[in-house]
Amino acid sequence: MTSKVFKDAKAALFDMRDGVSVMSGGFGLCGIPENSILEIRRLGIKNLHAISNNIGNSGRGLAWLLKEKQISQATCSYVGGNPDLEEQMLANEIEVTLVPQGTFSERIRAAGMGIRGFYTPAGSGTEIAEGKESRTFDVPCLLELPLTADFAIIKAQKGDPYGNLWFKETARNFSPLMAMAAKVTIVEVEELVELGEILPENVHLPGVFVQRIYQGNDYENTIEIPIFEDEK
Amino acid sequence: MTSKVFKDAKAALFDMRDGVSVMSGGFGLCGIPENSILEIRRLGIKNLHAISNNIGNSGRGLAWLLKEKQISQATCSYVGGNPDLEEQMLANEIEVTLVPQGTFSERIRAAGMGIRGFYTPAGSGTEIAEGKESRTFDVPCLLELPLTADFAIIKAQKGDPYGNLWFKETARNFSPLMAMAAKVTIVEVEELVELGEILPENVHLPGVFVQRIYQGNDYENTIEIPIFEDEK
Amino acid sequence: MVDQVIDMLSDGSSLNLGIGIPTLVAQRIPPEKGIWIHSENGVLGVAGRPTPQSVSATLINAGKETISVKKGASFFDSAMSFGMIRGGHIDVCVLGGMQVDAEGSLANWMIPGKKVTGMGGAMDLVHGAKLVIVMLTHFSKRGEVKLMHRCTLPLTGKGVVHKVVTDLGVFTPKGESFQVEKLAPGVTESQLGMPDGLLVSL
Amino acid sequence: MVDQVIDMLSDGSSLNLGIGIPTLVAQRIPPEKGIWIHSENGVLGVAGRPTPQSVSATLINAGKETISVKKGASFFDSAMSFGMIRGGHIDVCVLGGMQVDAEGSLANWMIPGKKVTGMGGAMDLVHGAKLVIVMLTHFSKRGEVKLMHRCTLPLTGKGVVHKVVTDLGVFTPKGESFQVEKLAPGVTESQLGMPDGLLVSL
Repeated sequence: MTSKVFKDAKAALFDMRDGVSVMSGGFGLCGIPENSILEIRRLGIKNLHAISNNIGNSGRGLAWLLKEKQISQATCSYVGGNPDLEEQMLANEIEVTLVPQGTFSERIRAAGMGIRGFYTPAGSGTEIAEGKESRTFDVPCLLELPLTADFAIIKAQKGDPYGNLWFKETARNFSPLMAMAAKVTIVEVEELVELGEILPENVHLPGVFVQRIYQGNDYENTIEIPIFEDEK
Repeated sequence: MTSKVFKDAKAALFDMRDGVSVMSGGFGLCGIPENSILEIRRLGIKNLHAISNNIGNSGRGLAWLLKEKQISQATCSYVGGNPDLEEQMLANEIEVTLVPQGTFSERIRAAGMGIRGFYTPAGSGTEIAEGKESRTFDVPCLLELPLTADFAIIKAQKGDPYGNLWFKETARNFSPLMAMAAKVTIVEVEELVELGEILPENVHLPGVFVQRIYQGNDYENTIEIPIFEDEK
Repeated sequence: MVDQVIDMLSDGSSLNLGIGIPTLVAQRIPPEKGIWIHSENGVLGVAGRPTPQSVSATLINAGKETISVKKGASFFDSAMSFGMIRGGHIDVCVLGGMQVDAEGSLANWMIPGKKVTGMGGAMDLVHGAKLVIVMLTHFSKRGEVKLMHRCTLPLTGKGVVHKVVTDLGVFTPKGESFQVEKLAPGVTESQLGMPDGLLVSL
Repeated sequence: MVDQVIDMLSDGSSLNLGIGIPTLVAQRIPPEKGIWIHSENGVLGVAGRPTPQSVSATLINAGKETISVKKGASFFDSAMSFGMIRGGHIDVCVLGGMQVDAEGSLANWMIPGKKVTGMGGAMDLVHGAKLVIVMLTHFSKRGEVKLMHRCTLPLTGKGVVHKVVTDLGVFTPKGESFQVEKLAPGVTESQLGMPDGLLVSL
């Protein structure tokens, strides 16, 4: 039986090519797939369509790829705190599509769960509504469609060889949704554990959604804005 | 601060009245809210609209209320294995709406998550499609609307005073979805635990969806179809 | 019949088994194939049956029968469970049926005026799996062949079935006819009870 | 300003705090009110700040600042997190803003040709909470009043705001005007810089 376990990022990203769409988990720098992003930089893959809430932040994460001009198209909800993205946006070097964050998450979930479209109030009566079908239920809503990708690169705290995942604290965010939505989901973990080590009830993402998994290393786990109790 | 913790089913169901709609968790008899159902029987509430996958089974669960003719309307996906329901259906004593199970779950989730409608392929080209809007995406789909209720009665293995819940094995099924969807969610638990006892990452349903919780007792936890390894 | 279905499963694939005849498949799958069995009530990784010691009232399959799970199993709610199917993450789905037709439509949830069991999860299960197999006895108790040009009973799904496995053979719905893929040992096409034109020979 | 917002919170209620000024509210809520703070990146039960010993890179709020959580907190994915808001389960939502108008519309995500931060979660956050409060300084740095008849910047949400809290007072959008609910100590209506007709007196 073919195993889903790969040696490292290099082995797991063997078929990533110029022009693919890639969902990347994480909120700011919290829970980002550092190893996979660095491997994409090393591979020099160009013309990527990156789908991620922030497309990196504070010069790190997907911003490593922005700096190398590897991303030509971005779908995200927030640009603030990402000077690399802002700069390329203003210079028209990158095509950015902004999506309200709740719609962004739900569109990704919809792709994973086979929902072909849904109605949400978010964005109705705003610029975001332009070109979209709107319809009034109890309130005016917009029809939103699933958002999928060729690959998802995500990070989990724990994962087993089948791909069952467990996320720590707020590092979960978009990652399990993206894992469900992409054609090929590549997971890096802080801890590759034995099958059965994650209690079946506590699996955050069942392994059926995961195609490849590897033990990551050398994590920076950068804190963007450290504020401590003493400093209040 | 008002507490969500009630003494027992009697205390928690104080405002249930004739004619309300009630979602009831469980698949067959697995994970059903036994105490709350028995309390509804004791209260003699009539003319209920029950929303539950099976409306009881094998003469138990919501079938306790069917026997007393307390349910006048039922929304469910499956009638097999529930002779009480079948009998009343054929005698036209109860109005039954059958909903495909995946659509049933997703409609309940939609109500909880504020999604005003969604498109699914289930049921297209069948009798279920009659009177529904259909629309072709990659495949023909039906527009399905949220399903809500006045009350949800559900059971969890563990719950804390804020209403954070944890479900055992396959007893989870529709329960967390119903808890999200109903106006008032009443939870009974096998174990009422301290705040913080369920690891924040392993909470299956955040307490914000729960209005009342109580420690249940005298659970039957009936097994409908016991099959053992030896009997293979 | 069961072995024909097992032959169609790739190693490591995920599989949903419907209520009734399809559950027989579970018991015969060689463990070394590494199949992950999904049951739509919210479990992936169904194994065999429990012992009287290990049995749990909260551990059942969609047929409400007690089960056990293997290492690496997971539990989840019904929305996630049907999303796995609808989203195309379950490789193979095996359902029982009353009728199946050349168009790939299936009827298995009601006989008007006689019997209503409800569709349960069947209307969802027929959409999404990469391979949808219907497994049924070739003839009804009244001797009528269950493979027909167009189903006469209310449909569960329209044009959704990829393979039909009966006690007499394996068939592929082709729109106006069934392609014979395999016949059970000793069975000839004339025994299939299907009219000329509904069958495309092996 | 912060105290005005805290006054509007019922004991035990759930609260989402937007990035910027609203986060100031978190630090001043008396613990005995038992408020459950939600942050849309996936946590309910935000408490204070961590110590250098307890700080975790994976425990942040929507402003990417390190946080700690209280007993009974829970973590979840972003679809669940926004579902809590959209589904009406969060009682109060406090957002910052660039402009807010008498119709209850809010603008806070871009200045055409000058600045685009993106809407982040704001377009979702304005729909669903039982009470949507906008908290902003009454005047911009250039001295323009931020409460107006109709927003001139691109909207975040149309007709969604229930209360406006500024450093000068508390206001309710009424469609064509703002009802003055409260003024800060020593502040008179003439200091509000709002044209006649846009203000309905206390």
